[in-house]
Amino acid sequence: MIHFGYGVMADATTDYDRNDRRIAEYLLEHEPSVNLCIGCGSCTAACSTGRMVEFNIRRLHTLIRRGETLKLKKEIMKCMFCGKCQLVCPRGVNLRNVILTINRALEQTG
Amino acid sequence: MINFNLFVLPFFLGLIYVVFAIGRSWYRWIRSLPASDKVRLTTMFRQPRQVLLALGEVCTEALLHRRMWKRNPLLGYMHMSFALGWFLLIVCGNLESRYYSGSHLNAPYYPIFLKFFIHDRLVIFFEVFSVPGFFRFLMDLLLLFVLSGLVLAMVKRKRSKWFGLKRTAEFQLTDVVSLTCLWLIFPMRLLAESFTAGYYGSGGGFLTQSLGNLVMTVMPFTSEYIPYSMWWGYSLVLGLFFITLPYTRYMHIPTEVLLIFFRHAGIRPKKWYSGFSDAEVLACSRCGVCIDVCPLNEAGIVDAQAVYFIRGLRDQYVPESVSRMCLLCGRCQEACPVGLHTDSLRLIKRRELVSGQETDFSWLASAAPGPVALETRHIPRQAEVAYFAGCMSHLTPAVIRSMRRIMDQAGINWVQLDEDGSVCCGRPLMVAGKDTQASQLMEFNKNQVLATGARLLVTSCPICYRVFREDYNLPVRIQHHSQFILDLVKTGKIPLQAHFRKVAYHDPCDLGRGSGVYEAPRELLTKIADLVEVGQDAHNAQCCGGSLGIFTATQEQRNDMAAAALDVLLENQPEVLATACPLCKKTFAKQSPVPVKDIAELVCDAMPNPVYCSASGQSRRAGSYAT
Amino acid sequence: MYKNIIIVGGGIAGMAAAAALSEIGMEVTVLEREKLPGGHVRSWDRLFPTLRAAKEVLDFLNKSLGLLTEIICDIEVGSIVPTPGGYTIHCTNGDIFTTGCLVLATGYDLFDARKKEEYGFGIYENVITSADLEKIFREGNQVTTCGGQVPRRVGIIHCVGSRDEKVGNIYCSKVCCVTGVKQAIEIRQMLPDCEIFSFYMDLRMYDRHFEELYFEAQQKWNVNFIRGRLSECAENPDHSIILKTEDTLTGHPLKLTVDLVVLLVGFVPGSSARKITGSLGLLQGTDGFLLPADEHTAGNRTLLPGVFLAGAVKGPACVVDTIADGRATAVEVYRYMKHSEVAK
Amino acid sequence: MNIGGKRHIWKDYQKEIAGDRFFYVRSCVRQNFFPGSEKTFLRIMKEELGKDVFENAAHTTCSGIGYHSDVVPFETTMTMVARQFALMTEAGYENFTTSCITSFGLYNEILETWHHFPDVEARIREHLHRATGRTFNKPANVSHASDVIFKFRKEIGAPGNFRLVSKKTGKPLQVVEHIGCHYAKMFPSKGVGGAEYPYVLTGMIEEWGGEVIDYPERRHCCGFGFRQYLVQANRGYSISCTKKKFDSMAPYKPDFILTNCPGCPMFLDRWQYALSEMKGTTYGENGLGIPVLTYEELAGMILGYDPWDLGLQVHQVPVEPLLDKIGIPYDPGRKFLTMDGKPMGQPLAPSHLKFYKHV
Repeated sequence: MIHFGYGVMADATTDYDRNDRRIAEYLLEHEPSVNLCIGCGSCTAACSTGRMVEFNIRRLHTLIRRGETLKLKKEIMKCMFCGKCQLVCPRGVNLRNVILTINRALEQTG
Repeated sequence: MINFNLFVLPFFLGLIYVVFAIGRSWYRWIRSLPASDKVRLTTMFRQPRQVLLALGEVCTEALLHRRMWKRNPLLGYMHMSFALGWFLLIVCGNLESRYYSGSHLNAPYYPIFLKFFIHDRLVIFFEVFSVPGFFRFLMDLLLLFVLSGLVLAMVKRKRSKWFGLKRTAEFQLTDVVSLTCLWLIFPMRLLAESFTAGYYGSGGGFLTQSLGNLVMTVMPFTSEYIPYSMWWGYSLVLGLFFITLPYTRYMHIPTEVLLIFFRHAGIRPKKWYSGFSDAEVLACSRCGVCIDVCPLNEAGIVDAQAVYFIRGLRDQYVPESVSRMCLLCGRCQEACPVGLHTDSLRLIKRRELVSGQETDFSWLASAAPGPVALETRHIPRQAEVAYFAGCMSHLTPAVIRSMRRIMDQAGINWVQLDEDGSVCCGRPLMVAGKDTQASQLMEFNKNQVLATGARLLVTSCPICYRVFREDYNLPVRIQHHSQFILDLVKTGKIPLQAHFRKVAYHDPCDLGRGSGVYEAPRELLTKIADLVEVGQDAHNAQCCGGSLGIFTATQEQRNDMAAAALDVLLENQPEVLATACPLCKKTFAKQSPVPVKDIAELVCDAMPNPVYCSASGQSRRAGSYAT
Repeated sequence: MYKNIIIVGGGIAGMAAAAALSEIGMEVTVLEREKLPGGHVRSWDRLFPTLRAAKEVLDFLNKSLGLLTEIICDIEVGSIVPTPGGYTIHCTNGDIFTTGCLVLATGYDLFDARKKEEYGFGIYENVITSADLEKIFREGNQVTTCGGQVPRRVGIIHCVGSRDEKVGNIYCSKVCCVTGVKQAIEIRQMLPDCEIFSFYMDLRMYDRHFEELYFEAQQKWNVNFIRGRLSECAENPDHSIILKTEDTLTGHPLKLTVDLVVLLVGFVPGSSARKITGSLGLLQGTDGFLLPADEHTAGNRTLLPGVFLAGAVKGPACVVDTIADGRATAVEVYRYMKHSEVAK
Repeated sequence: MNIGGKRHIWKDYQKEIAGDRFFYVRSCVRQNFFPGSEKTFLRIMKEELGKDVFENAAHTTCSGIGYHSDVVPFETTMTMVARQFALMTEAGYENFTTSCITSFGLYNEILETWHHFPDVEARIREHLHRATGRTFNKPANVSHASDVIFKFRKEIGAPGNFRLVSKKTGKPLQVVEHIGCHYAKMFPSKGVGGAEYPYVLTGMIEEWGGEVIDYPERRHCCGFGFRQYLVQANRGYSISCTKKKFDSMAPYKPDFILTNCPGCPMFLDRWQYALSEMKGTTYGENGLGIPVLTYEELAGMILGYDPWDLGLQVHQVPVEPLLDKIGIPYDPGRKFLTMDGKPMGQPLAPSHLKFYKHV
């Protein structure tokens, strides 16, 4: 192998067909309200944690549904569970249980 | 003569088995208690007073079923007739057998089947004042007593409403077997004794002899095998009942006794499953009282109530969703005739569920405004009162604004800890079972409070209030704002002018049942309003349905619970619905036809000239009020 | 009492106008290009948001036409020429009609999805339009891929030919959003194991029960809504289609293979309206649809005396609004006839 | 795939291509990359078709490479292009034909700019006049050399010439056509067949008997992208793009790739080597890579020109398997000989991408 000083880069595209969607499937099965999200961002705007540190719950569970879970484990640990997100959600997404369910899914998928 | 017959064996073996099984369970539970609890237990047994008290409770609860009586007399009578009646049958039968045998020590089956062995002495009805006659009368009376309970139990299956129960617990197969045996025991005894008395023409009391004579008249029989076979039947159902008992809800009978001793020894539920939890789980009689009081019914959720959850614990299978399907409102705990800590059991299970999960709040150090940052924000180091609004209060800004006005009006030197938004108090994590993780948040908030130098911490959110009190170990006084404002009013620091008509007060779960604060908000409200009666209030108040304790309820289910709670609250047409929790307020507000206001808002509205506070804590006039 | 009103176009707007006019005693002639009246609605299977059969609505309109309405089908208007006191209508088959009162209810055309070249309609067999899907539903056929297989994944593409400067249409076609949601539900009803992915820019659930339908699609039918406009389609060797879009809610480009793509084609100004506009000198909006005399206060009149507009000739409209608009036109016609000299 | 649908779109993108009297401008880089191509174009035009193709040695770069690398301002570029037009005008020609795709795109971009902003054109005329004293007419027709070959594809593929058909199986060869980004992506109407389904190379392949592969990443850039390659820190982008294309086309088993841009064949050819050295992966049959041709080279092959005269020996990916498939004769011994018949030396064998061994 020759070292060229550069190399093939990872594709930034979400490849839905190839991504591992086990966490998404577990989440959708056990907390189907996540399907009701309309991406309004109320949850993230209200979030006690997101106010202080980079943590976007809306984006996080959207990414999960697309099978993008690379940074998930690190991110999800920041949640304080205060429940403000759930209180402002216009669609009644059960966000605290979303987090618990993701945690469980992470345990199960290893 | 030898008082033995083969038919006693089923009973006898069953009895040996059940005694062994109960003994084994008790041994295991006691062994698995934490060491400190074992010490408590042994200490208690050195104090006769405690033992007597415990025994007293065993009598009032396990035999007389006092709490059941309080709930519904018919229900109480039914339970009492079984428990007390059977107990007395055993005691009196034993005495009776001693009379006959002349000995204090008899085989255990002898008193039970006494009428099989003794039927040769002629005692006629009016000889009740003789010793055997008295016993025969008494034993028949007790049998009748138990049978009356049995009739009620049968009626209850069809007409549970007469017993104050809208719903009853669903049965499992083992329960059905055991229940059938239990129900058959006393009719079998009646038949065996009656047929024997009829066959021999003597030996029965007013009930059994009359019934026996009647049978002989209606369909005379000559074979002694007919009553004999009935003794077999009696023994069999008894034996079967004993053998199945450890595996059915009837295990609650012996377990409750032990549990009462545990409680009198000062043993309390722990964070993790222990022998005490086992005793609580097995002490559940599945009477179903908790089903009716559970707000989940209003949302059509019928499989997550405490009785089912506890049954699941016993069967070692609780679906994750059921563990999380509980408001933790404490209503079932309040109503439980056995006094089980239903919420604690639920939390123990939740802790187990998340035990492997981690959280990372290291960002707190860098991102959140810590105590050091407080300094740089020019917040006075010596404040009288540290005010912690809570996460939820940030969604009800009227509460925060009112609190600021009230404190300014009272001339208090205060500081708001979470002006830019809160670091959560930690209780929401704890109700998810993440106690250890919550401690990081608690540590942060604790430092925040200490940094202010305040000696009083006031919070607007009962959830925060509860955790500050129970788990923070803060060296400062902690008040919910209803208590705090009441003190201000009492000391004349805030004058109240306006008076509102017809206000209904809703007890937030974490403030009322959770923290025992029922009176302060009521006393405060009566100073500014006419309180209307609420059908179910205080200890029995309905949860608003917005609880953070529940995870798996859908929004529609929450709405249904809120609607049901509102129905009760608005029964007497209040003009305003008052509460003392931002979460209750927000939950009710979206459905309530009348305005929903926090106590602080009402007080603020009642003040003659509200001081308008500025938006930020720094520039408010706190300094000028410093005493 | 008044006679000789001509309605050009026998779609639902023309039918509703004719029914209302004949009910108040006016004689109406409807000229329809196709063999049967009903317009585009004849091609639809079920209507949003209630999923009732389109045929029921047409049957209702047909029944309500009344005795005073004459419908001439299979006739195409070539030009309309103003004459003193009225208008002469020249049909392509040589027939000539004269009238003092004319209602233009010529409707709209569906956007030709081939113009959105990068979506591959007409090139990739597994790319179809929402109209094609309606046809499948209406004929009671199974939704299949070009190879006859049951699709496991279907992509529904919103805003095809609408809100797109690149095809010259910057306006919104209004009904495609809810049509997409309706069709997603219908596919799920037909194929419970089929996953649906809807690619949208906004979901404009503007009318009553629309949002509820959207909610139902998410809650009950688990339709996946992905916010992002489709950039391009490409074909796999097995004829499945790769969709490329940005998932704007995650900020990542997204690549997804589906077995079937449904393009929600929007409204474009009708070709027949364009012809007539030329000969009559009616005003068009920047979107190419005809303009009424005043959008707020005279929404069914034109600046020409005795010429009225009904329905989607004025721009995208749903069935409910189109029928209401047809009836509103009838009122305008009645007022005009009553006050003008034409009334004799 | 419904070819009828494509024909429908191609109908909308018909463009006028001049038939004779071409003012031909070469590319800055092609003579280094694929030295035989431009020579072959002139040979075909003059010898086979008998056309008038004029070249002016005073012609310079259009500066497109600098423009697209953000180092030459647009004003400068426009002035340089104006000078090319002046050369054309002075030579008495009005059909402008470029060898380079980027030049082609740039000429169109400038002409469109001038069309919409006549004041800009006036200013550029002023600049040119002040700098060189020259004036110019705008060309009547701007075409890319591939347009011209496309126009004469029938003549080139005349009966008796080679066809893109496997000699062994008689089946059409499977061809990937790759169009330079600047050909029609900016102005779809300026390219034959438009931007989505360009027809310029497809038309040649179809005419000469091959079949075109429509693979998912056909629209994707070859990876050159000017700054992506020219700035070394960005080269990861460049090679990632190329890899994406190859991964996408590989399942279709193309026999070769046809291109019409200076950069594309260079990168599609050379990056196959770089990828094999980086990742150990090769594409095409037997680890020999997928041959990449320019349209002039292909036209020359069809016409039966000696492959070594076309310059096919400087390709990284060996073309011999393709020549064998079609049945084009060649002398392997002449591959690495100078024009004097002396050995010119041979490249070292790569670790993964195989050398072709003639049997």
